[in-house]
Amino acid sequence: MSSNPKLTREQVAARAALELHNGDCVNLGWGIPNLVSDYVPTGITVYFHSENGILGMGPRARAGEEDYDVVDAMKVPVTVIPGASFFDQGTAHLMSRGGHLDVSMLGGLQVAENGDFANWKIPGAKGSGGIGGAMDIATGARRLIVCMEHVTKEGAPKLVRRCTYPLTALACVHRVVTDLAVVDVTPEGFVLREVAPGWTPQQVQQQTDARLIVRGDVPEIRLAGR
Amino acid sequence: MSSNPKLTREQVAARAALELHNGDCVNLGWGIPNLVSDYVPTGITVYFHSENGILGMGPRARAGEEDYDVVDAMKVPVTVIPGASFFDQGTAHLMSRGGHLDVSMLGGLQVAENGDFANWKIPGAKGSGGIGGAMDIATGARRLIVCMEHVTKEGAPKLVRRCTYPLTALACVHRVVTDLAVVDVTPEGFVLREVAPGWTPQQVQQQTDARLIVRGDVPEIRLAGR
Amino acid sequence: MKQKLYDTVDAAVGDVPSGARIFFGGFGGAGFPNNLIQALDRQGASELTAITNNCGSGDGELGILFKHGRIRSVIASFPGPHARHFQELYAAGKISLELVPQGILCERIRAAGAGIYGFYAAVGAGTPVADGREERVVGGRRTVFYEPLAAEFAFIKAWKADELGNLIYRKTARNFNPLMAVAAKTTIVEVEEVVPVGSLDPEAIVTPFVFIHRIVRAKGIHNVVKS
Amino acid sequence: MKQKLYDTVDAAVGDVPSGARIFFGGFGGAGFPNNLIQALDRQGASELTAITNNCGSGDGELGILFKHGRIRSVIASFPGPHARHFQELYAAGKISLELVPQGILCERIRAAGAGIYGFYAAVGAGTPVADGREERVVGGRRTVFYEPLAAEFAFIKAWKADELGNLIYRKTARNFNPLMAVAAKTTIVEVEEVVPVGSLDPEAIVTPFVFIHRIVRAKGIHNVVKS
Repeated sequence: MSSNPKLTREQVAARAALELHNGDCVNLGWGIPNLVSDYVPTGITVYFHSENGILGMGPRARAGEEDYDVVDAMKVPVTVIPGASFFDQGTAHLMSRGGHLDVSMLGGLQVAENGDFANWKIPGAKGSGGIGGAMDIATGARRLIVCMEHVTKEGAPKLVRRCTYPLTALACVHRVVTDLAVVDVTPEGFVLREVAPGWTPQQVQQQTDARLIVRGDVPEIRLAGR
Repeated sequence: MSSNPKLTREQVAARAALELHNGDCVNLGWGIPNLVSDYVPTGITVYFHSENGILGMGPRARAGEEDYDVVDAMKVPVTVIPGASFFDQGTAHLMSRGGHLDVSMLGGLQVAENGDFANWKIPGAKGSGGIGGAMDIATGARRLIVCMEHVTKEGAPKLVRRCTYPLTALACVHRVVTDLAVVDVTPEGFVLREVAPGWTPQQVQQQTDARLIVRGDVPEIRLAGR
Repeated sequence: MKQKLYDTVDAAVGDVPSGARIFFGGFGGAGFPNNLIQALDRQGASELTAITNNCGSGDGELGILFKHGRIRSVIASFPGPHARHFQELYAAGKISLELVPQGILCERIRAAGAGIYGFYAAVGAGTPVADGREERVVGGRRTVFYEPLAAEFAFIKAWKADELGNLIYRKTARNFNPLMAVAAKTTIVEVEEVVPVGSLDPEAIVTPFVFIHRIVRAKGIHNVVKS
Repeated sequence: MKQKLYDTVDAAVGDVPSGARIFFGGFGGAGFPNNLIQALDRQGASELTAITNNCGSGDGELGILFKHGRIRSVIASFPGPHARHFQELYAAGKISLELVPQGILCERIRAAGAGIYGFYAAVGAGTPVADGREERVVGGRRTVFYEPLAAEFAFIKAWKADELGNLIYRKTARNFNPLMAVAAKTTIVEVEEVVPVGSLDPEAIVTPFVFIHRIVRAKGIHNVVKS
């Protein structure tokens, strides 16, 4: 294990934000993805989609300016940007499930080397659990980027050979951005693309259940601010 | 056969119009049904549905006042009444197929005593034929009234034991209004409800392939104008 | 014109029987028919099945119905950790729950209103959602069969209705409301304002009146909720 | 913002290859992308599959494409007796036709855009439409299976677009256009007017821009047709 720090949640979000291109329609899920909107590179405009019926969601509403009829999927009052539209929840998921969004980013519990994805239920957790929009979004994603910690709080790897948690969707993940690495899901398995500053591919592999394919030099993660 | 005349198409439409109640949402198909809107009883308001996306269609547009973006299912410029809405063709058929309209009236080629219905294709007719909205409308009709001549131009009965023409929908017809009679489709078969003025049940039966059940006295058709 | 206007929310929900299956619109605090929900609670019907995205926050939204034991069975996408009363009943085994992916919930409801007798989607394949469901491979993709989801009543919230029942919604308060409106035997809408027929733009109407059976005016209640 | 505006209708359809499968919006003379259709005719692509409600009136709407032999195959609800060029080709056995009930045509198109892999409906049961299709009895009712219907291109007509591609339609010129917009790989819209981003009411937008790939301004052509 490296003596260098892992990335913060904000740094993971900032790295994930580099995946966005001008004009993209993007769904951000709960967890780290929810922070990504703060790090959209300057000079580009991204249209955020919310499962409750917004395309073109803007920043959270300022205190005192909340409209409780304009909330995001986390139920927080937000704003909209020019070009936004409102529609019903079925149309919102027609967009997600039908493959119309450019990029979706979700928080994750486990990603398998075949792209299987688990993010909604920890076996044995108490309470009813809930699915929300994650299955429709993951299943229909044209490009699904999972943003999460590389290992659990207990140190268990979250990039695994096969998921052991209940799945969200089969073979749906394209890229994983963690606090240690950027990893692609390929037909051959996980390919290590970038590592956290000061971490080696070997050190990242030690934190990973599945095999990481390393091709040549693996660059360090560039961190972008606004 | 009676020496009395059969009803005119307008008289059939006028009789059919008595099936409408205040506030009903109604689809009128091609042929005689298309004349029914001229005979809506005074004092009631009926909301006509058009498969191309209108609820609350009004009369045809007057010459010189046509808006070719407001047409009916026969492609004729029409008007709308207060309370009307426009929507897409899928929503229009969600209404028809989903059983949301109060009454639908269609022209017919054959109606069988089990309620089967044929109205779109004469075997051997030349040309491609076409289905249009008839199958969705007939299948989803909460109350389907077929308005047609009692026999073909060649004198062949159109109320039959079993349809021989390609079907529009199975077991969907509730009532048939013809130029000779009003007939209900019941679990027992056709029940004769009314006859044209001067016609006897026996004379109507002679024009009918299927058996007409006659219960007590059969009144003559009342004709209502505006 | 059919008379659809009710004077009070209590009158509008008066005949909902125990055991009824009810859609409840709303998401994230927006577009919940809170006045109808509270009237239903006062009315006392029990053994209800609730079809909804989530199960309330504290006593808010559906919370009050769980608190008072009105609901026996839930079909939902995300009951929610803040649905305290629901979670307590669920932990005690006093309530049954079917979890449905959110978009599939929308489509199953729409299907019921659209004369669609079921459909296949890739959503849920390989997950616990597919347990007990028919699967079919289409073009190499595993898909799961979903049946339509109808209800006897829909409780929905809109912004404005005309006296016929044409509806417009406000921003994200639209959410599930237009979908549920088409799939219930009796759709009851709570609105902020009732306007004369002809005053809504025919092109802007989101729910045409044919889907609406009862209208009642009530000042909207926003429960400010946390996720 | 992605650049979607094209200067001419000819540029907008320039890359449509022979053999392409194309949705054409429009019904009864309203909402046909007549300028795009005429540009496609000039462009010369052939062996096309047209998915449309009807097949033109005389030379109008799709008529010109049949007249010039551009279309090989048709999926339609009601080709129409006034579709003279289509009917001649059909009678001569030079064109294939799949007849689809109109509402089912809508749902099959919507399904393709919505990630639905097929559905059952009672429509068509017991009719020639069901020939060769799977049937299933649901709750005592005979139903027929319909697969989704996708296309490489959608040619649609709207009233106004903003520069992003948000669309509003005019009255019954809406018809099939919003449905087809969601189900094509490349959706090309012909509009009367292009307005700045932000000038359309977010609640009144019928087709959100995510479904639109190319926009071209062209003065609408209304062929006054007889049924």
